[in-house]
Amino acid sequence: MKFGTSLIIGGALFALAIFVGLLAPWLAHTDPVMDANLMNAEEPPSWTWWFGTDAQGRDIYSRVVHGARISLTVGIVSQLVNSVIGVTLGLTAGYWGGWWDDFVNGLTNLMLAIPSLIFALAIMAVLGSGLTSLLIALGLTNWSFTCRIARASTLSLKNQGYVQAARVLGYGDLRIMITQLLPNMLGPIIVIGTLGMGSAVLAEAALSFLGLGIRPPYPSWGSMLSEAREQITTAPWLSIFPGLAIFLTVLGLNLLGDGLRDILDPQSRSQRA
Amino acid sequence: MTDSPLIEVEGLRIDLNDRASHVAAVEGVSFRIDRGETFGLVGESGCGKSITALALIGLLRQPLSIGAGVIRFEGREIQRLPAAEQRALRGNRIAMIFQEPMTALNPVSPVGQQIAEMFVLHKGKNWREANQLAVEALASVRVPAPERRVKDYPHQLSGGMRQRVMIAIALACGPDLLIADEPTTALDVTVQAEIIELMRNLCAERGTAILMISHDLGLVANVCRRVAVMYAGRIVEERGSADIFRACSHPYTQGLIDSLPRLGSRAALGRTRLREIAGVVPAIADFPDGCRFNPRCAQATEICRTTAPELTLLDAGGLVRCHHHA
Amino acid sequence: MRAGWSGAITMHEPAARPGDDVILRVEDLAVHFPVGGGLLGGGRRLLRAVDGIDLELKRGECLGLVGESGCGKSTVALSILGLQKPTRGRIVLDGQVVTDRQSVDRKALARIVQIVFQDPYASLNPRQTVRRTLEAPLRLHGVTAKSEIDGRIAAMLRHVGLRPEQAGRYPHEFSGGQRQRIGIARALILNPRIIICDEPVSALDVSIRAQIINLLLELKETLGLSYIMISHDLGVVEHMSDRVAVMYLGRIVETGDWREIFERPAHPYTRTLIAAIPDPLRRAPLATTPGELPNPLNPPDGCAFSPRCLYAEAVCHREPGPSLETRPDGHSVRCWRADEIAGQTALASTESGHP
Amino acid sequence: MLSFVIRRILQTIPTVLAVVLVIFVLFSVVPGSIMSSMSDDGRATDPQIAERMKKQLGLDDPVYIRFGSYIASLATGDFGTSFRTREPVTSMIAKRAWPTLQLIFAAMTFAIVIGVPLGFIAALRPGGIIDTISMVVAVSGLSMAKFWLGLLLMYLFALKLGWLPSFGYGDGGLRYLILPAATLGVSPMALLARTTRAAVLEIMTADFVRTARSKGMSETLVVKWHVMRNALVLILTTIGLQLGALMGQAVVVEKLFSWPGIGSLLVDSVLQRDIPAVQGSILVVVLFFLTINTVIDVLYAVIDPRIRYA
Repeated sequence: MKFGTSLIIGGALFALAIFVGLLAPWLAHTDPVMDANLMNAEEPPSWTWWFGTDAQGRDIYSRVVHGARISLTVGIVSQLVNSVIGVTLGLTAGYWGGWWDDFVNGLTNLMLAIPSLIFALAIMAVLGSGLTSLLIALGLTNWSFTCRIARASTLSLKNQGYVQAARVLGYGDLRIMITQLLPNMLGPIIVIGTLGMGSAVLAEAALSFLGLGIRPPYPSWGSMLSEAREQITTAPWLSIFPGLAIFLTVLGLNLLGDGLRDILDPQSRSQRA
Repeated sequence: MTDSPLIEVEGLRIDLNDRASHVAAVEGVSFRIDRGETFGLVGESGCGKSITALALIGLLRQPLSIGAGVIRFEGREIQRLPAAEQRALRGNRIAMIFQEPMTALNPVSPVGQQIAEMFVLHKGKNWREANQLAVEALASVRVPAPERRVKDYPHQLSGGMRQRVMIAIALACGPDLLIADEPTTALDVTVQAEIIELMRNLCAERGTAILMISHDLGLVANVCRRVAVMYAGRIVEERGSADIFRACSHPYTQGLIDSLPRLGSRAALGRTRLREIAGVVPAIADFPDGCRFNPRCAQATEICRTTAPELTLLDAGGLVRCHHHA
Repeated sequence: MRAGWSGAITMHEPAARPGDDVILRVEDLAVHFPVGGGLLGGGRRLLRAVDGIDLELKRGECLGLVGESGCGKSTVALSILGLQKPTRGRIVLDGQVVTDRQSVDRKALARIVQIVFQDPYASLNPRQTVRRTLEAPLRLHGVTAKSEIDGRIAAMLRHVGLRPEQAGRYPHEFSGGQRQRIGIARALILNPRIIICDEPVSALDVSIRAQIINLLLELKETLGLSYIMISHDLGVVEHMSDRVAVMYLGRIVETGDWREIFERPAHPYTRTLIAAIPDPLRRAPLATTPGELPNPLNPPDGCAFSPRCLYAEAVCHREPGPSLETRPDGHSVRCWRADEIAGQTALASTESGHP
Repeated sequence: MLSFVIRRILQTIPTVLAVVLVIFVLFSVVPGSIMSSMSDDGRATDPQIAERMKKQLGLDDPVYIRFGSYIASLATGDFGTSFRTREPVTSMIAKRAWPTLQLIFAAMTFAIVIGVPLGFIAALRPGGIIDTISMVVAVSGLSMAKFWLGLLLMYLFALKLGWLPSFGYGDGGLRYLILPAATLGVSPMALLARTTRAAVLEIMTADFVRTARSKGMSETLVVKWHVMRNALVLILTTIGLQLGALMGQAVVVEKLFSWPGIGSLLVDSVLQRDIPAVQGSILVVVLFFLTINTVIDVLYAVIDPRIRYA
């Protein structure tokens, strides 16, 4: 793909998702939860029902539009939490070294050893379903990659002349970390954060699909798909549109991340997980 | 032996193709190297000496390409040869060693195998014979216990040992020309001395010509019979190395010689303020009009700013590209 | 245009100043790193990066510190700067012992000793303007008045040959030589007494080196600085130093007045280093030394240089090098056979050698 | 080499212990979690019954004693007894281990067989048509929710075309494996294609590749002798990381296709609050992941001498 193309397409898709999420109440035709009407059950897509209706006669278009709010909230907030945890741990571990570094390394290995979706699932099992539990479960389980990158950047940056010079000039550790190290590792961190948002959106959908995230009747894309699964033969549109929404949002974030990587972090194109 | 030189470069131009624009990183470079001769190419980073070498061995990669000029090896134009014949020359007749002996060797392959490849590629040996020859090659560059060392990986060797391995690879097939691109820049002086002597002796024994590329005029003058000085993509002076420190003609060469404190000069002359060359080395896209050295030259006049000087033959031998040459 | 081509200006050759006060004293400094170990990692071994060295730096003096890479000269620098905790020994800076306290007062240290780094590209924060690079340390050290900050930054930039209006630019807008000037300005902004120059010109274009060397020498005179000049380029060391210390494998093997070291090198290693420099005026074989720098984890028995030494005898392979023996002229050597070799050197230097 | 293997195995022990601790804390110490989880949907349980169950399960003991006995029983291979089926968790997991392994290895094979060559071909002509198409496919594959993709595949190949069974394990035959494995394999395939491409592109600019060319090698030989092995190091890393992620994704895919593996056991147990079964399943997943990673690290050392001698 040409340089910049992915940045533009990705940025546009993500902006569209944000726009839909912010303006959901105005864009939706009906109330996503309350406007059930069995008279309109399982209508295929038409001019009246853009994306069709479900078994209870609710407008899928309106539900998909409202679903954007939940998906984006989960994606953005949980990834912010992950980034903050990962950067804080990685930066301090790389800078101070010693037992703290060993400890953070152990913690990272532990987090990597438990597949993050399963970890999140376990936390959801304990906390119960709901948006807050989702934010906690996803915000605490996906920081290990950020942490590794932050630690690796710190290790390579800390022997750079300007960081050494800052120490020689009498800067305190905290000041060095904030003014010298952090600004110079922000590129890769932002890239990982963008890609991580995509993973969080997918994870939210998966958990809701399994019945552990957002519970019906609230319109999360994952929970909609969960409900739609039973009607895949009779009403395939129920599956298509929420899934498409997830796909486009995550695609946007992934393309945006790739595009940003080309600009912010040209060296590490090979690493991605 | 014969009049025809081993390698002859005429009017070489190397283009840097950058999307819309393309600029000449190297322009009008001509020189010749005879059989068994030692020739040095000196200049600062960005002057085009390394890419000139890469052009000789046919390793220029995008965004760099040969824009004009001819490179003749034993009278044959290299660029005109079919790809397979070019490859048969590469490594076999023209070999090259690089600056960074750490990254120039494949980290996941034993050094013996990396030498043996040469015999498989060019001498039609099978791997067993090639591995045997690799031990001999390693012994010839005076690596102790070569039969054990062939199994070592590059990271197990010191910088000096790695550069010996590089020399063993380069000289494996007995090439006619060895291109050495800053072969000792990454090494300590004592190791540098050993590598240089090794290279010099082996090439002298086998009649291999050397094209040595370096930023260190002193080193090149010591190793080579003739020296060409490059500045901003052009050769500005070419001389016998015996003359260049005594009586150079180009202000840039003079500047290079004067700007470095030479060992023993303080003891002999007292501490003098070093002569500076003002200004900075221009980037490829910003080469000035006229003589490319004119913004930094104390002797520059109007003609230097408008007209590019030609290479002129000096009475005392040698070539210089300066309107006001001494 | 700075400094043109017109004739060489002979600079002030400082006369020997005996009894000058010592601004930095390093006593029996050792830095050992444990290597390996850990779970099943086999035996833990000690890397003796610096193994008991003594140094003195006088006010206004430039001390050259030379040796091959891995000899420990950078570790010495880091210890003096308070960035590396010594295993043993003391460092006395301007009358204060800085190694005895539990934690070094980095701010106080910062006002005495600073460093100029080798690589002008990695030594400036790419996300800070020159102004911020110079302003932050001033603020940190209690200079808050804007006018004073601006004044000091402008003065400092002029000192190092830059224009004050360039302060708003980022490092990538400068050439290598200019960046090194910024690095020097940063080192000087707190008015320190001592500058450690760690290979200050070896990463620069050849035609730029003279500018920086001249600048460093000028600043030393005008600001009354003392330098520790770390370099592997003996030409630069000879040009800049008043005294020279030669390190080999964590120890100082020879120290003395620059003229003594370069004209009458007493230690075989020093002689090796000097002989290895190619002579540009002659196409002649370079003097080579057999073997390589030994692995500091596994140093040879006896004198550390003995496996490579042309003069080594039984005693050299058996006994560790003698303690540094100081002659009346201040020239000290750590070699069993120094006196015999000195005799030969005198003979050899009349036959050949550098002009 | 042997000492490297032993060291590597010993290094995983603290991680295993830490995982056990985390699982224990999560389900046995977090206040009220176990009791509230014993009732459906958080409705109040009869206090007397609750009290009796607490006694029976030893929940009155101090935490460290409970942890000790938990570890002790784990050490003997006893994962406890399922709350729901009253069956030993060990045997429940044993029954489901094989289908999960089948699924994961099938998915990984699919990913490697398609992803790695795709990445290689893409890298040989960067910016070309194949490169562009395969990278568009790759980024799309990464952006799809697995269960959505599974639903679409199920709809198309099972319900519309009728080529393959729509769900279930059936007789364990290959026909039943294809759809779930393909669904699960898409994202590692996409990632492998991208990693391989990036690795090859990066290595092609390395200094030692220039050395190889200076020896007079053809591009084919350069790739064969010098690029492949180095690329493998980077590809292996991705495979190792992806196997872990695959265990997570397997939960969703198994549930969607009603595949009788550990993943669907985990989801069912979570939904039914069957704590011992949840703990056991997670532990087995982690052990599997750690085993795989140890194997990968050993393979690493075989390929890359720098690691072996480090």
